[in-house]
This record gives sequence, structure tokens and C-alpha cells, in this order.
Amino acid sequence: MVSHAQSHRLESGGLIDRSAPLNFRFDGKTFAGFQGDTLASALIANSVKLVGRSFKYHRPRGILTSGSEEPNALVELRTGARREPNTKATTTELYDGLEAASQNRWPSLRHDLMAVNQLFSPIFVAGFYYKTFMWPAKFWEAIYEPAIRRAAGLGRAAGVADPDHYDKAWAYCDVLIAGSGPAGLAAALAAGRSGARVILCEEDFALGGRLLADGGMIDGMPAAEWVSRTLAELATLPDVRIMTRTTLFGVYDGGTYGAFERVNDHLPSPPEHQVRQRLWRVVAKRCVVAAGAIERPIVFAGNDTPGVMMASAVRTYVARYAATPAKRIALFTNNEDGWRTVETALGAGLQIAAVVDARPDVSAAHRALAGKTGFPVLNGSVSGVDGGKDGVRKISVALAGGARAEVEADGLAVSGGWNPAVGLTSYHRGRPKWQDDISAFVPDSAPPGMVAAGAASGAFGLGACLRQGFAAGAAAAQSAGHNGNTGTPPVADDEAFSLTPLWQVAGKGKAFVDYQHDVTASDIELAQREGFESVEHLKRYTTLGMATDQGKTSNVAGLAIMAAVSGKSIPETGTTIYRPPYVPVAIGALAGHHRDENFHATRLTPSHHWAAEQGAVFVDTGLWKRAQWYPRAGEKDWLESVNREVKAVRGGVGFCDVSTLGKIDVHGPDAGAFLDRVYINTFANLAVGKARYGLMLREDGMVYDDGTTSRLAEDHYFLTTTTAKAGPVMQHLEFCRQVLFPELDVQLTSVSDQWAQFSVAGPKTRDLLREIVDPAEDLSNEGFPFMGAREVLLRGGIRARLFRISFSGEMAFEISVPARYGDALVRNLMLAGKQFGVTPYGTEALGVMRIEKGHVAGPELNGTTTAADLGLGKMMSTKKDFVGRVMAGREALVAPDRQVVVGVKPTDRARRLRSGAHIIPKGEIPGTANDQGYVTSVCFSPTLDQWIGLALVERGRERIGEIVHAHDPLRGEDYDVELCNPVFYDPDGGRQRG
Amino acid sequence: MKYSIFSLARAAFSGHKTWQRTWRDASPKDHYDVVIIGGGGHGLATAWFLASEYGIRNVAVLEKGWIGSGNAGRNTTIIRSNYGLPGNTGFYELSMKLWERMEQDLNYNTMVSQRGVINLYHSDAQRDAYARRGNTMRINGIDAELLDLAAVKKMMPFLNFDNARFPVQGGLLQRRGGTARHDAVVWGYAHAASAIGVDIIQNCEVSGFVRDANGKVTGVETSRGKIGAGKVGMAVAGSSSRVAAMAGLRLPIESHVLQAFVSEAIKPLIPNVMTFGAGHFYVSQSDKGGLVFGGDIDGYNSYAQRGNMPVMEDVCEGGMALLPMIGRVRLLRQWGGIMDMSMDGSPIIDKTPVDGLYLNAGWCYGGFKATPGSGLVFAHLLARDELHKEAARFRLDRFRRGAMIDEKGVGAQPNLH
Amino acid sequence: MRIVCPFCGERELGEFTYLGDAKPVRPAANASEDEVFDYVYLRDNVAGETSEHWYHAGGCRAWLKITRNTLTHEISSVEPAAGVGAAKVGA
Amino acid sequence: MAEFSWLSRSPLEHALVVGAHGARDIEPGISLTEIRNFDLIQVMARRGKAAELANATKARFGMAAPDLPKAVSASDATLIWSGPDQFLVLSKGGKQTMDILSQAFSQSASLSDQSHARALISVSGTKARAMLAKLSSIDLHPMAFPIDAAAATSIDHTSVNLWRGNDRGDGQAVFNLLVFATFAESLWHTMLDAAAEYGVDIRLSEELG
Repeated sequence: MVSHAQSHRLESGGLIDRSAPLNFRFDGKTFAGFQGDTLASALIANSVKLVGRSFKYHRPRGILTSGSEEPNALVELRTGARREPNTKATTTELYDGLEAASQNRWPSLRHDLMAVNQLFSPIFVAGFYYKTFMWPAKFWEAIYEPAIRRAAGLGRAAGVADPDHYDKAWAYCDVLIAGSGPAGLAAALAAGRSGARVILCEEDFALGGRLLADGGMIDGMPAAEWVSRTLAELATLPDVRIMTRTTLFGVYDGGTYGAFERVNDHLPSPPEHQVRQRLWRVVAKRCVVAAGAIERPIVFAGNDTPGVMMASAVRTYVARYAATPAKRIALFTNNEDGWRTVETALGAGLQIAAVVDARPDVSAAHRALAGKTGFPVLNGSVSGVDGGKDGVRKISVALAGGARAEVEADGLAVSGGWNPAVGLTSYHRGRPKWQDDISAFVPDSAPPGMVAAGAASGAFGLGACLRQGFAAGAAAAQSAGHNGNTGTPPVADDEAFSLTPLWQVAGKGKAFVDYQHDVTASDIELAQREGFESVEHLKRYTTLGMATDQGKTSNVAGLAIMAAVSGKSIPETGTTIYRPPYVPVAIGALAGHHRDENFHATRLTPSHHWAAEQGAVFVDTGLWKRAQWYPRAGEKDWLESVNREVKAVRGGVGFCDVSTLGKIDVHGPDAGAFLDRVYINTFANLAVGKARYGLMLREDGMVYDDGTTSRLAEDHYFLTTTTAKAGPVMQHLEFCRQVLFPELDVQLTSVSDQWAQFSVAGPKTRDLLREIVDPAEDLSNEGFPFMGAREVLLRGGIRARLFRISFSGEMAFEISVPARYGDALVRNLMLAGKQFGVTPYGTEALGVMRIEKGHVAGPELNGTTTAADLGLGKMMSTKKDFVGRVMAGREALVAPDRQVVVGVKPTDRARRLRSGAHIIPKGEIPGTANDQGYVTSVCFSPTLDQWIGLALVERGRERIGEIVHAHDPLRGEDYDVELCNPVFYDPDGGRQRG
Repeated sequence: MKYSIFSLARAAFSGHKTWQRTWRDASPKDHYDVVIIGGGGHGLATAWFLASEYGIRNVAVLEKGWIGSGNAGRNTTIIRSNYGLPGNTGFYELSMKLWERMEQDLNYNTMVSQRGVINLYHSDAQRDAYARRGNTMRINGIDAELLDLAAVKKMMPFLNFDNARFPVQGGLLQRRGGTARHDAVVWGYAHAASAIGVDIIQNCEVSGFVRDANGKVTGVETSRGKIGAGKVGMAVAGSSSRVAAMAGLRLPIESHVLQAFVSEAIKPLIPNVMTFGAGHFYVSQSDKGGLVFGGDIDGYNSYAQRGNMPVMEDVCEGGMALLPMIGRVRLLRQWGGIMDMSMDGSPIIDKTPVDGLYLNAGWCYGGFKATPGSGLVFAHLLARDELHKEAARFRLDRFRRGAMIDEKGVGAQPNLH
Repeated sequence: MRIVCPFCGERELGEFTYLGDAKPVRPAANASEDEVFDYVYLRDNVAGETSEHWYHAGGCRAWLKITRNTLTHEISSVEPAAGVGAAKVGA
Repeated sequence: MAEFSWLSRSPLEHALVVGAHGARDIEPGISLTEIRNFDLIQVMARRGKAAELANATKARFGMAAPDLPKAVSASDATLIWSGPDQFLVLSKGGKQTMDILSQAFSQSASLSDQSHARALISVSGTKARAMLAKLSSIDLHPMAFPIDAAAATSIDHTSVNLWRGNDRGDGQAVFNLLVFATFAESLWHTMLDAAAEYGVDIRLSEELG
């Protein structure tokens, strides 16, 4: 089972489950680890030092940290479609069968030929690419850029569709807590006890934060025991919810927080019916940020050698995972906290090679320990590292007095102090403030409702973390209205924290500030020299802090160095703007369920399933699926089907589902007055039982929408909109009702879904409808004239509405039934219409017939046309005010040379016409000046047996009969068309009135 | 020092100690022929063209923070000239031609990368609209191709062709479109303009206009003192209304927040710039490897330079709908810029009713691609007191006259443009 | 953003759509072209507190007049539009 | 003369399959029931007629219509707040039809029949809140959304009316949803996807309970 001995695993201890051994593979080699390991801890236990290559120079890199701030140990996790590039080994939970591969190297991690870049490093300084690759100009896209792109980037994305599912959810609480360290748990205790609804998010899979590695005594018991007692108490509180594997990544307005939960990332793949990750939008009245602090490196030559590790990470690997990064380890610290590492290492039986402390005043207790244990304490700084891809061999020390020393060690723990995690508190563009005693930025302001506690606020002692967390939790609960008894706060001692600021040590060789992006101290100096002194310029010029770790370990050091070289203080130099997310979030999680066919909801018409049974081809129209045509056996293409449908309507009878039109009930004594203000024409004088075509403008005078509105009762109109504008028109009408004309007594309701509506058209329409409609209803031209509208009874007792309106130009009715009868209606139409050869037709045939009739639709109502452009200028009432009236009169909107709707047909009857072709005067060479319009809508007219279309053409209506060019260079076509009357069919309208 | 591989190599011998400031750190003089407010791409480009094309070198660019700290440094770096309406078409092509020679003009590698911009279509109506637009481009001498489904599949086999809610049917391709390195454009113009005499004055915030008895603007009050000016040009994008208000002007502009996003750096995945036609999503991949993407504006007036989750989610939904392969790619950073959304979605470059004050504004979310063109035509206006012929329709009075340039056809509602 | 709808209570941003500045008032029927132009096109575009029209499209479909700070997105008041609640007029 | 029938067809007729869905190895955490036969009338007060409408409502139902987001039940109808000056009357099919209500409210309100415009789905079970948290941005905590609480809100960018009915016999909360008919099938699939991990018991009820 176990392929490689875990040579760097301690015999006992740690929070791993030794009864659950796991196998995993890294770069093709099989290793063993335990449940409770991360990939990083398991690699360390297996003595793997080299885990990755840097971005620019391809330097060999090892594991630097034990958390989400990791810049180096990025791997491609999983394989095939589940491959995840740039995955931090330090936060990847080990599972059995895990496969990971190093990235950004070729051909292998140990022998990376791209490391040749290091030879060019004298030239590859910050911003070098802005100064070169310019000649010859053509070479950029052809040669330089592809090479740069291949070399850049880190891991490889899968390149195929992500097979996993994601979802999103909402959560609410009074107090949201980020982090489960001492401050976070104390905050949860206080808030939970006071009765607040609490959500605590912890990005780790284990709770306790630094307590997991650094222990300590709380309330007189070991920290681990306190954590488990605390969790047990929290579990008894009904409204406290602990979410592990969940990272709070951003704070948005109104107390909305973004978090993502790695629901099943600790498994090879999610179980059936489960998601990989879930995006949470947490709405919280208050938020306590107890996200801790991040230990910062010190910039010295060779500080990127594998085996150089943050001191706290060393402790985490040893204490939490029982994995030893080194056997003989040196410590380089400038602060008291670093010394904990000595205790942890000695406790695990490791050798201490030396402690290099930049502070002159190391305590007597430490010196005594050193003396007893037998390791030197050197007052000075590490100035160089002798080592390579297999790790550290020796370190050079610049002693305070100027002398040098060398120390043999196979690992170096570094502590440059701690930076509070100020991300969340700074995401509303609040800048953190500098705090001298810890030499770090701490939150100054925070988004409304948020407060930082514990190390995140700069309090590094355990006692202080507990006190602050508890107080913040209690205060948050109280301000959210919960005043329950919070009981006694947990108590612990405060360790002393002393630090001598140290950012950079002089030495030979590259000294890295931003490990992942290979930004060195000299890059920062160069940036300063070239005038990129502002931190935002520094960041952009050197790419400092722009890597996947967002500069968590590098930003402060970088600006400290900039401050030094530009002779300013660190607070004067300032920070860049902090931007979410706190850690990178999978795009899949942010999309959730909304992908593939679930990208947007789907609307189905009442006859949808019937149409599907007929084999209809559907087209997406907004969210709707509409039957586009109904192919029949033997038809060779869509055109043949559509031609048949058109001919069937023009020669007999057909029907089409038009339920997608927006339908609005307009009620109330002032309904007519209201419509007069929103339409350009008059509706108050419309007789009950009549329908009228109406045109609406936007306030800027352009046509907004059109449709037929019927008066069903004195105080009840039934308004229809186009399919596309159903929602926007409803919103617009509500605006008119509620904001512009509040004095009118009018009520609006969408009834779009209440009615199944069908256009029944063709000379045999009346014959068909007589089969459907109760015989007592008079459908004759006298009894139900053109533009009549009224309720009728259908055979079988169903109440329906009939509208004698026609889009097709034929004798036609639209018939509406309550939607649940829509399916029955089509089946009955088919049954009753068999004798008349009734033919269902789709949106294509509908479109053909409207073009034959010259009716405008979406392509002409394009938001830049006026009523007059559409040939409907005469509808505009001069006797009343209406929305858009005044602006419609502006000079350019009434100019004589506007493009107006006209018919077009190729002079060669056999030629196909295409939408989007431009209109150019005949005989002229196309150019900007003579581009006079374009073809908006086309169809093959089976009625006229040729392609026809509508076009918007300058002064078009004055030019009927003129031959012009249809110019279509995109499709390589150029042909003559005749400008003609847009009403190609039955221009006097006799058929629809008959 | 001229930038080249040779100068780089030479400098390497001295440990790069010989490099000078990229642009001079100028202090304000008492008077300039032209003062440009706004040290973004447009302001700096204007100064460069004033000095290089129109011979006016006594020019200052005033920047309240550090140059490029506004929208020039926060955009998705796309360049294109695929517009459909007279006024826009010619102007953006002028700009495109200037992009094509930018590196040689400025001696600065702005990484202009013409790897193609494709607008995908998902319906016949959309195809027809793109056909109209593409033909407009062709008639104006701009490259455009209408691709069918097969051609799109060949070019981008990784799109969702299997189970898309709104299947891709084709696209309008402009091969000369692409991206440029946004910060480098700012630094390149600063570098070149400074070298021929333009003063770039950072940390200099304008607090008011100096007017003479006739109301003519004769200078500006700033945080670094009063600065006299023969003419003052505004190129302050999202701050246009605020600065114009100092001169008593109200503009047909609203400021809105537009978010943009970048993913972690990955090896080359997406070869071009693409826009999804059935949702709010567009994407390209930077030279560094990050997917740079965005979508719709948040939709409400804002000067906060940050957005909210609904749009962030909407954009990622669009991304996953089009490119289901990016599910496991991680979003690294989100940011927001202030867009000067005009009432017809098109820019305004004109004199204002206040004598001596000139306006360059209303770029909506499309200002980056316009940078060189905007600089040239604004410089022309400032130098000659006449509209450049390729910007003749960007007049301020077009709204009053009704001659809007409304590509989307949504009217006087900025958040719909 | 969260908006406290006076009818529905606090709701998330996604339920609302934005129209724009609520300060301009639609001129009377006899207004000049200049006045209407001003109403339709010119905006103060305030950086700071401003009142705006929002529509609770995904909720009760009330138009709301919201006072909001465009620098911080902080909302200080939400009122129904004039025509909402007309049933109680005169009561 | 052709013989034809007028079968009423629910917008969920095609999508709904009674029985188990999703995870099978656990006790279903979600119960989803479509209720088919109901009348639904939108009542909108006319200008200045709030008092008259209130009187008419009391006369008709023996109680006031809610003027807060609540759903209140009378013996044969549930009155669901749906916006300022308006409410929905939900009743068993045929009990409170347009014809009946237009008599009752003719002087005070505008009425619109929505009986065919919506599908009615009830959600309950131990995981009902967890599932609805994926669909709805409403806080459904028992204190925040007690019995009779109602919301006009959106799911999947689609308007819905959501209210909490009386608890089930086993004490589990019941959430009722009115969704637009043309979106119903799409939303139904979205609901099933959200519920699948908890195990779903799908049922059909011809009558309003």
C-alpha cells in the first residue's frame, strides 16, 4: 500500500488520523499520507522539497506557508476535465487517490528548461517588455507575444467543460464571523450566548486557527480541550451555524457578504446529486472579522530556496501534521513570536541549528534555553542561502557587529513579523493605518457593520484575541438586538510581543519580495528610479502583489522597500487598494446552477408540448421557445415548410400561437385617459367591443413599442405588447401610472400568462371558427367586423375572447382562452379544421406574411426610428400630450432626409435578398457619404414568388420605383433592388376586412 | 534614453542604474497654452498630439492622483473599431489606425495585440444586426467578416456547442481588433509627451475654474495653486459632471460603475477577444495569462468604484454559459471603474458653452479603445477650435437637435447603453 | 445593496431595477422643447446624496423614490412613488 | 360536427412525475406537491376606495385583506398580499370565481383573473428551508418568516408569490409558491435540481388542501 516511507513524519502526535492512511500521486510518483493531511503536509512528510517553479525565472520553489497565502506550492490538482490549475497544496485536503502535478515547467519539475530564463534575468527586469519587442512591428503578434504567452501563465486549465455542478444559496444572520481562531470562537460564544443568529465561516477543514498549531492554555486547560468544549457549547445553541471549508471572500453593500463553500473538494469527485462548491450570499447585520494575521517573510538573497519556510508554517507542519520540514533547522526572526518555533521543533525532537535574531535584546530565558539545548543565538540577519532544488544546505549570517557566520541546516524558518489580514475590512476602499509597535497595517475603518478582532486587528496575544473576540461578538449581538447573558469570557495570558522591523537584508543574489511573480528588491529600486513611486504604479510596473496570492506575503515588504528607497515612511507610501475576493473563487461557483440549458429560465407557450408532438422546430425568442415551423415528411428544407405554411394560410386557414405577446389588463375609470398619454394616438374614444392599433414612444420621441389594444368594457382595456417588450412596457406603464400620472385612477395587471392566444388566419377562418365557437355567436362581417373585439362562448361552454385583427393580411381572428385550455384549443382547431386543411404555422411564416403586408416589427422598431420613419406619422395626435411628443419634434427627428421604411425587391427575381445589405445609389461606389440605409427584414414570398424585404432608406418613400444597389460586402454580394411600396400584398386591405 | 533591446542590454551591465524617470516629475508653471484636466489615457494622448501633431508644447496635464489611476488603469484592454453608426465608425477606425503605429510613435511597447475580436450571434435577428454593422465597417474600409457556425466552431472549438441555452450561430469578426496593455498606454504617452515638453503634474487636483470678466475660462484653481491657461480641456471620464459643475454646466451624462474581473494566470486558453451575444460577458486572455472579463454595468449611478454581487454573478453565469471549460478557473480580482455614461452611448468632444473650456467625455464603457483617436481629435479641437472631421458628430448639441448616435437604440437611459 | 421596500421589507438588489435621477419632473403639456430637453437629457449626476427612481420589479412592482449616496451606496430613505397607495387617497 | 373536449392542462403536466426524485438512500428531505385545481383572482383597489374595498372584503370573507405581506385564510379562500393596494384571492376551483368576486368588488376594485396564469406548488420537509435558500433570497427563518408570512419576490429572475401555510402534522413548515405558468416547467426543473441532494417526494393534489 504505502509506496514511499514517510521519512519526515513524526512517530506520534498531530491532528492526523493515522488509522486512515491515504495514497496520492505527485508528478506521477505515489506517496502516502493520512486523513487530516493537506497535500503540502503530506509532501513534507515524504520529504518532497521541490514543488513548483516561479512565474518568470522558473526558479525552483518549495512550500513557504501552510495556508491560503501560499505563493509557491501551486499544483495542477486532479486530471482530465477536473484539472484545477494553480491549486494551493497548502489548502488542499488530502484524499485517497489524489493526483497532483507541478506546473509551469518543461519537461519536468527537476529539469525545467525554462529555467534558462534565469540566464536572461539581468535583462528580464521589471517592465523590460515595455522597452523592447517593438521592432519590427509585425513581430509582436507573430513571434514575441506567442512566446511570451507560452512562457507566462502558471497551470493549465482543463480546456474542456467542467463536469461538476455548483449552486448558490442565501443565508441570514445577526452576526457573521470570519475565522475560527481564538478570537472567532470567542466571538461566536458571546454572540451565540446572547441569542443572536450566528454564522461562523472557517476556510480550513479544522476549527481553531493558530490554536491548532500553537496551542496554549485557555481557562486553565490546553487550547485543544477549550476548542472542543467551545464547539460543544456552540452546538447546543440553535441559531449558531459553523461552516467549515467556507471562505468569506468579499463584503458588498448593505451587509451582503460573499462566501464559498468547498462542499466536496475533499473527495475525488462530488457524490451524485451533490455540488462541488456552493456560493453563499450571507446577509448579516454585523460582521466580526477574526481572520487572523499572515506571517511575513524577510527579503534576503536566496530567500526562495526550497526549505526556507515561514516559521509559523514550520510549527503548523510539525505540531498539526506531525510532518517535519527539516531535521536540523535554523530560525531567522526579528520578533518574539518566531521563538515559538524553537519550542515546537525541540518538542518534536528536531535539532535547532541556530537562531538568528535581528533584535539585540534576546531574552535571558531564550539564551538559557539555547545554552541548555546547545544551539547558538546569533544577533544579526540571514544574508544568503546555500542550497538549491533539493533544499537548504547552509545559511550565511551577517552578524550585527559586521562579522559573518555560516550555519549548516537543512531548513530555515523565517519570521518577519505578522500582518493582520486587512482584506475584508478594506474592500470598501478604506485604507488601513500603520501601527508602529507591531510595524504593520491594521484596519482603520471598516464597511458598515464590520469590526475586526484578534490578530486581524493587530492584537497578537492569545489573551487579547479572546478578550477582543468575545467583546466584539457580544457588541455585535447587542447592536443586532440580542441582549442575552453572555456568561464569562474565556481567559488566557498575553504573550509578550516585541519586534524590530526588518524588511530587507543586503546580500549577493536575488532577494525575492513577491515569490510567485519573481519580483525582487532590485526591481522595486528600478521602479522607483523610473518614477513608478506611487504604490499603484509600483504594483503595475513590477506586478508586485498581482499573483494568485494577491500579495499576501509580499505587499507590505514591497512598499516598505519602496518607502526606504524613496526616503519616505511606510505610512506615507501607503497601500494599494484592496480588492476582493480574499482568495480566488472558482468561476463555476459564481455561476452556480446557471449554465448550459439552465443559463436562463425557459418560457413555454401553452401549445408547446402539442407543437413538440408535431415535430415543430423551435426558436429562442427572448426566454421563449416558439415553434418556428412545422416540418413535414418529404420537405427538403425549412423554406419548403415555411412556403407551405404561408400558402396554406393565404389559400385556406392556419393558426399560430401568439401567446408570447405581452398582455396587460388596464382597468379603472381613467384607463382611456391613461392610454391617451402613453400612446401617440387616441384610445379614450375607442368604442367598447373594438380594437385599435397603438404606437408608444419613449420620452425621447423614438418609437418604443406597438400593439393592439381592445376595449372590453367601459373601464377595461386589454393591451398587447410585442413579445420582446412585454416586460419593459409593463415597467414603463407602471412608471407612467405611479410616477408621471398619479392622479389617474387606473390599475394595471399583466395577464400574459393567463391567456393562450392564437392567430387564426386565412379565407376559411370563419368556417373554422364556426366549428369552435358557439353557434349563437355572430361571426359575420356585420356581426363581428374588422377590429371588433369581444368575449364569446365556445362550444363546450368555454369562455374565450375574439379579436378581429390581422397581422397576416388575411381575414383573421385572434382567439384567447384561459391558458390551461390552450392545449385543448389547438387540438380542437386541428380536429375541427381537418376538413378545411387547417395548417399550424410558426414564427417564420408569421414573419413572411408580415413582411408581405409591410408591417413593421423588431428590426424596424430598433429604437432609433420615429413614427414617421415607420410610415405611421399620421397616427400622432396633435390634440393631446403624450409621452415623447415634444422630443419627437426636434429638428433632426423631423428632418426630410431621414431613413424611412420602404419595400425592396431584387430586380432579378431569382436573386436572394439579405438583411443587413446596405443601400447605395445605383452606379455609385459605396462609401460613407452615399450609404443611404439598409435592408431590415427579408423573406422569400411564396405569394410573389421572389425574395422581398423592408428597408430603412434615406427619403425612401419619395423614391418608390428607383433602382438602387444592395451592397453586401460581408457576403460578397452586390445587386440591384427596386424601392417599392412596403405593402407587397393586398395593399388596399380588402382581404383582412372581408 | 531610447528604449530598445540594445539599451536594455547596456543598462544591464550597470545593474539598470542608468535608467531615468519614464516621465519628468513636473511642477506647475504659472501659465500654459493648454491645460488638460485628467492624466488618464485620453488626457495624456491629447497632450502628446498637441505637442507632436499641432506643435503646441506649452501644455500641462493635471492629474489629481497618479497618472492612469482612473479608467485607463481599470479596464479590460480591448481595442476594436466595429461600430455601426456614422460618427462612431470613422472615429474608432481612426483610433485603430493610431493603435497600429503606437509603439513606433511612442517608443514604448504598449503590446498592441491584434488577435481578433468576435461578437457571437445566437439568433437570426442578431445576425442581421451584425450584418448591417459589418457592412457599415466594410463600406468605411474597416475589416469585418461574418462567420457562420462552422467557422466559429473551427476557430473556437471550446465554446458550448452541445447544450447551450442559446446556441451560438456565428459571429462578426474583426481581425484587427484585439487588446493592448492598458498601463503601458498611459506610461507610453506620458513618456513620449514629457520628452517633447509636456508637463505631467501628478497629485494636482482641480478645485475650480478661473474666469475673466466675460466668463471665459483663463485657468484653473488646483491643490497646487492657480494655473493659468489659454484653453482648458477636460478629459476626466467619470468625473466629467463634477468638473463641469465647477463651470456651472450640466451634462447629458451619468456616472455608473462598471466591474471587471481577472482570473488567475493560466497557460494560453483563449486566443482572441470574444463577446457573448446571449448574456453579459466578454473575455480575453492577457499576456500574463489571466482571463480578463466583464459584462454589464451595475446599473445604478455610482462614484464608489466598486460593484455588487448580482452583476459579478451575472457575468460569471454568462462566462460559464459560453465557456463551460472555465468552471475550475478561479476569479482572482474584481474592481470597478466610474463610467461616464452618456445619454446615447456615444462620446462628446466639443467646445462647451463656456468660452475657453473644452469637453471630452461620455465614453461609457468604451473609452480605452478610443484613447489615441480621442487624443488626436481633442488635440485638433483645442489647437484649431474646430471639430476634427472624424469626430464631427460628437457634438454636445446633438441631443438638443435630436441627432443622437445610439448604437443600441435604447434612448436617453444611460444604464441601458 | 439591500433596499428596504416600504411594502415588502428589506430585499436584495437583484429584485430592483434602476431608472435614474428622481429630481427632474416631467414638464407640463405646454412646456417648451428646451424644458423637455432638460428633463430628458440633463443630469446633475451628483457625487453624494441623491434621490432616484427604482422599481421593485422582482417584488411588489412599486416604483420607489430612494435617497442614496453615490459615493458610499448608503441608502438613507425609501419612499413610494406618488401614485402608490392611491387607494387611500382622500381616506 | 367535430367532437372535442376541453381538458384543462396544468403547465406542469409534462414535467411532473409523481414519486421519488434525487438521492434515494435517505429519507426524502423535501416534499413537493403541485395543486392543480384552484381559482386565483387579483384584486386591485381603485383610487380612494381602500375603505370600500375593506368593507367589501369583510363582507365577502368575514375578514380583512392583509395590508402587509401576509396570507390570511378564511373558510374557503386565502387572501395573499401581493403589493400595495392589491391582494390575491386563492380558492378551491369554482368557489371564488371572477363572476362572484366582480359582483362583490364592483364598486371598489379592479379584478383580473389569474387562475390560469400560475402554477401552485407547495414545498415542505426537513430540508425545505435548505432547498429554498438556493432559490429564494427571502430569509425563511421561523422568526423571520412565521406562519402566514408572505412575499412577492423572485426565483430565478422570475416573479413568484411565496407564503408560509400552516405547519404539517409532523410540525414541518409548509411553503407555498405561485409561479407564472409559462415559467413553471423551467422553475420546476430548477427546484428539482436544488432539491435532489436531499431526496424528493413528488406528489400531485387535484384540490387545494
